[in-house]
Amino acid sequence: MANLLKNRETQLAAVIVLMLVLIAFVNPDFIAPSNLLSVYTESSILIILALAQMLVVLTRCIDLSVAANVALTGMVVAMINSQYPELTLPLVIAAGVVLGTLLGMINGLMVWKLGIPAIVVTLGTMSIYRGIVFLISNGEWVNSHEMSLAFINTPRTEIFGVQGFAIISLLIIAAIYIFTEKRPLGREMYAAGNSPTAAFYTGIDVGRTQFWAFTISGMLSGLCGYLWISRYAVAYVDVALGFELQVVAACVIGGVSIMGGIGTVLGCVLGALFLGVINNALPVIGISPFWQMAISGSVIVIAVIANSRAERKVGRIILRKATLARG
Amino acid sequence: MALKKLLATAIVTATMTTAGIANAADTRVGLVVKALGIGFFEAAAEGAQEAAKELGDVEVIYTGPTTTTAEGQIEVINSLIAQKVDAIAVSANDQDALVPILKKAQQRGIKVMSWDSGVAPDGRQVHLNPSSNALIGEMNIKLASDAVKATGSDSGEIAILSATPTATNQNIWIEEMKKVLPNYAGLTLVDTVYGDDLADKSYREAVALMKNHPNLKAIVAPTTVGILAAAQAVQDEGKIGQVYVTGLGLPSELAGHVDSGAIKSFAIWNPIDLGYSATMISYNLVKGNASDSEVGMGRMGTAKLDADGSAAMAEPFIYDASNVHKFAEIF
Amino acid sequence: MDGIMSQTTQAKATTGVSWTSRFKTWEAFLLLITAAVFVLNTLASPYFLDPWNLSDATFNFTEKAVVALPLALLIICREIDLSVASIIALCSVVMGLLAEAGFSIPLLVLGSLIAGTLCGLLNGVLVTRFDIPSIVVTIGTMSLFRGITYIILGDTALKSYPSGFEYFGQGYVYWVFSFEFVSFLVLAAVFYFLLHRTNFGRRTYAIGNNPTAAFYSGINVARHRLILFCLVGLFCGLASVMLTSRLGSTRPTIALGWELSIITMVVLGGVNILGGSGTISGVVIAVFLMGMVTFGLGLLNVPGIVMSIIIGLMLIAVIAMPILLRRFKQRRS
Amino acid sequence: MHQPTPLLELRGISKTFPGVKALDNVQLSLYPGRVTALIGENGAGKSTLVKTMTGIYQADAGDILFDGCRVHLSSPEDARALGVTAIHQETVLFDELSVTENIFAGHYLKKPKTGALDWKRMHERAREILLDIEAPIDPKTRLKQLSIGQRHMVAIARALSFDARVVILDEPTAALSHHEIEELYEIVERLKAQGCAIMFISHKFDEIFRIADYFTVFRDGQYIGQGGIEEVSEEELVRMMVGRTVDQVFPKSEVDVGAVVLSVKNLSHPTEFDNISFDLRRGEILGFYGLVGAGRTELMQALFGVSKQITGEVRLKGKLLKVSSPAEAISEGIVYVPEERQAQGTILELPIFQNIGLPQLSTINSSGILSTKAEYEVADRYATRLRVKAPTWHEKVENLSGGNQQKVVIAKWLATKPEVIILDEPTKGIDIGSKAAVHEFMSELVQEGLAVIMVSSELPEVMGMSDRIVVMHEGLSVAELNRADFSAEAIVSAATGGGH
Repeated sequence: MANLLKNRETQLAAVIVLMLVLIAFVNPDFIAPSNLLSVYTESSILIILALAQMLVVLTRCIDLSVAANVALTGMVVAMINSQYPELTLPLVIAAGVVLGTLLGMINGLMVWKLGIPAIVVTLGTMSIYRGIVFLISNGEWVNSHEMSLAFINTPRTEIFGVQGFAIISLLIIAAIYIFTEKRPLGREMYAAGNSPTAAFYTGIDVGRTQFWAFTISGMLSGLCGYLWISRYAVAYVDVALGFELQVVAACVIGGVSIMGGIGTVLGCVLGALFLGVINNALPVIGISPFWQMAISGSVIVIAVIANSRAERKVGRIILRKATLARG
Repeated sequence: MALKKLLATAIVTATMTTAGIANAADTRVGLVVKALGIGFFEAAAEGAQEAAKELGDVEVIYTGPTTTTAEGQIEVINSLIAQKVDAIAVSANDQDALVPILKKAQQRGIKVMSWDSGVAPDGRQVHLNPSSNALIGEMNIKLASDAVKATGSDSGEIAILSATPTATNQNIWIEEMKKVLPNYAGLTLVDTVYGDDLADKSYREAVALMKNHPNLKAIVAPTTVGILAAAQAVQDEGKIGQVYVTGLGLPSELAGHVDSGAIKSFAIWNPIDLGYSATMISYNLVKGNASDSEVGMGRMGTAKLDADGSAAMAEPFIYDASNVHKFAEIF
Repeated sequence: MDGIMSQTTQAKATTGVSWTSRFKTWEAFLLLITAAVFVLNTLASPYFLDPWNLSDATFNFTEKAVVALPLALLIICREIDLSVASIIALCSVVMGLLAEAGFSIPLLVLGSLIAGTLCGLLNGVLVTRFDIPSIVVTIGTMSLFRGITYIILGDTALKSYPSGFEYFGQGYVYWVFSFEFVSFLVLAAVFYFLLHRTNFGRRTYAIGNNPTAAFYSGINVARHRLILFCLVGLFCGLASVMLTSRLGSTRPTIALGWELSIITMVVLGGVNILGGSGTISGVVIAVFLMGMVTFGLGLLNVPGIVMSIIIGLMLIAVIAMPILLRRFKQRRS
Repeated sequence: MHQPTPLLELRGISKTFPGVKALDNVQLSLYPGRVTALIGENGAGKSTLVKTMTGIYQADAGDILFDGCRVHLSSPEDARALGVTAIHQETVLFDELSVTENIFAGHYLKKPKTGALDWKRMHERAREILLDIEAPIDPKTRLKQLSIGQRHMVAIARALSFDARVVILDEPTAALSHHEIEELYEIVERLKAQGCAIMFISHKFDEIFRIADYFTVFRDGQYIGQGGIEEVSEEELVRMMVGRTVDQVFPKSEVDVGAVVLSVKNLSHPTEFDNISFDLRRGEILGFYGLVGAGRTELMQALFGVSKQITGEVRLKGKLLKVSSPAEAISEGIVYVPEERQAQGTILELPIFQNIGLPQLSTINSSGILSTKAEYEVADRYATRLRVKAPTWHEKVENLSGGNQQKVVIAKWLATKPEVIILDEPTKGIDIGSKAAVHEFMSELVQEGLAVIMVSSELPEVMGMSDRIVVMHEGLSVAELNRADFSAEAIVSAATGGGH
């Protein structure tokens, strides 16, 4: 029990619950189950991208190009849909996912094969991918009436009152959980990030795990490209502008260590939900929109301080006395 | 040296895409917009080309920054000054920050005007409002009133969803709206929120408006991104028929939402006309065909300048289910 | 020789050897590209080779370049600051408020410099006291600082700057040489001296290459990094003076998104993002290179977003080139 | 003696690193069911050979034969596929992962149909293996919660989790207690019985004579000889190892021991060491002996101001010291040559003269402006005195051999004119020539009146060079012996917890 209380995920969940209680004082409707569900639905894309980012960060890299990837794949699927409305939706989505995967692979290859630091690679591809959105669209928008109804409405379909967006994110959470807990590649990402040297000694190719982390990140970004466009029913160059920082922030708040090797699916999801609740609650409880940015900034700072205290390296315990005292 | 090759290719491509430069026209007008890739401005550029064709000896350089920042516009204006264009017509991201650079342009003998979103009088000779600000303000409130009526009641709550808190024209219009609001007894303005012209933020703000004000009848969004996102939000929240979205938007972007019923009616001036007029005014400024009180706008007639050098182009036009599809083809 | 190369050293080995031997190659390489761009620009546009136009063009990058100088030192020291643009904004607000209260120009400048330094100090304290990676800290403070400007300004602007204040961003020292540009050149010289000719610079390299060994050699690593964070903040304050003076007004969106172009300048200048190597001359050349590419393309009215593709490609290509060349050489030998 | 056919055979293996020929045409044979001891000084190339055999390094030349067939080991996986497994000198494990995962990383057990990881089976198997080696560790614990000895047992468990045919033990007992060492011997016997070929690397001759069947000797990266362990004496082995007789190795000079310089009373740390007291006199070399992880390094780092949370009292020449950073320790006259030379001692990317100048930049360049000339002169004086071998002092430290790197570290500290110099494993991993030079230099230093503390895991070194020895075990000072009372048995028994 004491262990559970010390657990970072429990603490974060407690903070979120506390926050909801406080919000409920101002606006009781906010914690109505239907509204909480819609807050979750609204956070779906952030959750998926945060999980993708977590895999990359686990391997000691960072992917700043996710938002640009979302914009590019989103524009491409929107353009395909508006030009060929008769094309079946699964095919359109598949095109987005494949393109996103390829974009992720480009990042991954440069990190793996050329050994360029991930931050430099993705800083570059971030500009390039977003620039390509402009080139292919010629700066023009794809508007809702140019998209097919199936394209816009499929993720909105409700199953037992839950929207497709939420269901997809739940499936992705489950998939990433299985991947990180049950799949060798998932475990190797933890190992590679925790100690690249030890990983090498155990026969794990660190660069390869990084490549796959970027690939999965790209794949999920591609999926989110479609989700984003159908959610807001418009595609343009500045889609998801600056979203990469929110995604990284969600990971950081969720306890994913930027130094690699540490982070859980649950923590990451909670981190994204935390930001999701703040984003959705501030306008509702009537805090001036001008305060939003400062509040989320402070939250990030506080979260990293809290995490760093929790993570603080415990010295190698040599003394038996100390061992006993701790046990 | 792949890089050099790359650069060379890039520059060659760039030269080809802007091949117009080579045909040295007599008068060159730099049409600077808030940011590239916004439908409204693309349409305005079309109008500018129309004017150039009509005049014959005019070349229009359509340009703008990547994002709606003043610094980006300054950079763009800098390169226009370097190219020694004859006139600059700008829709400003910031009415004050552009003043120094535009002053410099004027010192170098370039005629400067602003259109759509204005620059402080120090920085330009003429400002062309798409319509008079008062008219736009009133139009928006009238639309809101219509929307409230469409829900079947005479009175009700309305809210404003704006773009960035710093957008010049938005703020002026909101002020004008507040001025005429007392004339509409049934309307109560309950909130003003900002979506920063980002689809996701505007969407969230619109959802929050509906949650916070269960009796809300209309959302007025005098910005093309905002109105789009709000309409989507109304639809997603299942509030069609209870809450109507209105404001300023482009027929091509909003046709779908008019069909869905989230938008009853909205207004916009014709951006093609606006671009056309701005180009005509610039041309007349260069040629010295302007007085302190008026300047010609070709087929759009003559603009009457007030003491500040501001003029209004025309009245905004209202679009609804009856005409939106016809105009959606155009802009 | 010991074990395999760690991730860091592996990447370090690929981006360069050391700053001394690099001087012969990296700077020369950059200079060559810069010269090529210069020639191409001259050929491509008749307006390029004009002293006033070139002088005007410097305004587009000088303020960023002023921040790039101390940031280069910080990155060499294995830290990073993503909050620089937000600090510039916050400093601008401080100046705007002081101006509103009727303070004189020297006090405005002083206010901005102090505000910047304090922001840097906050970053530095968070990084060194709590031992948190600076990239995470500054992602947070980036929102925090910018958020404060929104809280203070909301939808209003500050523009009651006293007359004479415009000199910092618009004035000329001599002929076409603006105050901004001359200041940058002087500061570049100062930073060259600081990094390459003083104890401080030597310690910066030592920490960047091996913080543990530097600490064991009696260098106060935490304090050194703290000073560098403050220095970056101070120069953000200075850049803010120039930018605010050039714009003549302050809004919360001022300098939005600058952090990435500033970091791009530094990395393009051959500073290893993982720390340990880099030179001021490289950064200065990269500043000119970027300035010239964007100005040249601007003269051809290439949209900014297309330029950003080119800058992005350049960034990756310039980093990848030495690695590919070395591979190629190894394969042949 | 009849020899079976070797299971693993290395022929003519060479491996060169920039500037160093680590292995030069060496050979080695390992036989099934037999233990072969690989003997050589630090720097003889043993670790490089281990890495070559486990696919971490690829040899520049030579053949590896497994069961008589030529094999190419291009990655650790290749080696593992053949059943070649090693327990490395330094445990390379994952702090944040569970014990089970440390054992199975890279060769996870999977469910046959889905290919999903079978944690249940892995935990069970891990528990079995750990029980087998009598290491009472819960397989679900995170590694960072374990002690050094326990980590070592995990590393051994990892090696045993493979279907091992060749097991390499690289100094496996350095961090183990008495009991654990006995346990290890049993494991080795069991592996022998299973027909594994075992390579055993150790410095301890009693161990070698106890469990090895054959021996192979390397010196300076070259093959010197091999044979059956019964056919050789300890003296012969030592001669093969060092190329000369033993008593020449330690140039311990007689120095008059002076007044107390450093006095430590009841120094304690919450987790690393407890209640340590000792005095250090002018002209004295005080040795600290103990197993890896006994708390010696932590104690020295505390004296140097690296560790915080220290209680107790440290006096330098009677003056109470409160150092909270290396900078303060250096200015008081205490300097520390760390064990991790490359990670802590030098900045490899910087030239020699800059490394030497680093701790006293502000003294050399009092104006804050670099004077390369002044710096170079200081470096020249001390590097010359320590006979650092390099073309110029502009050479980067990374291009030097281990021994010369160590000399640079010592030169760096001498230039600060210290009162007390602490040397932590000063001859670890350096060649025999440099080793002797460092020892000679230590003697010179004490003659000049310095006080020296030397931490060492090498019994001959600590016995050869020290005036007194403090033995540490699990963070406690368990014995203090004067030179007259030195005996290997007493020291080792105290260090492995035998005295309790």
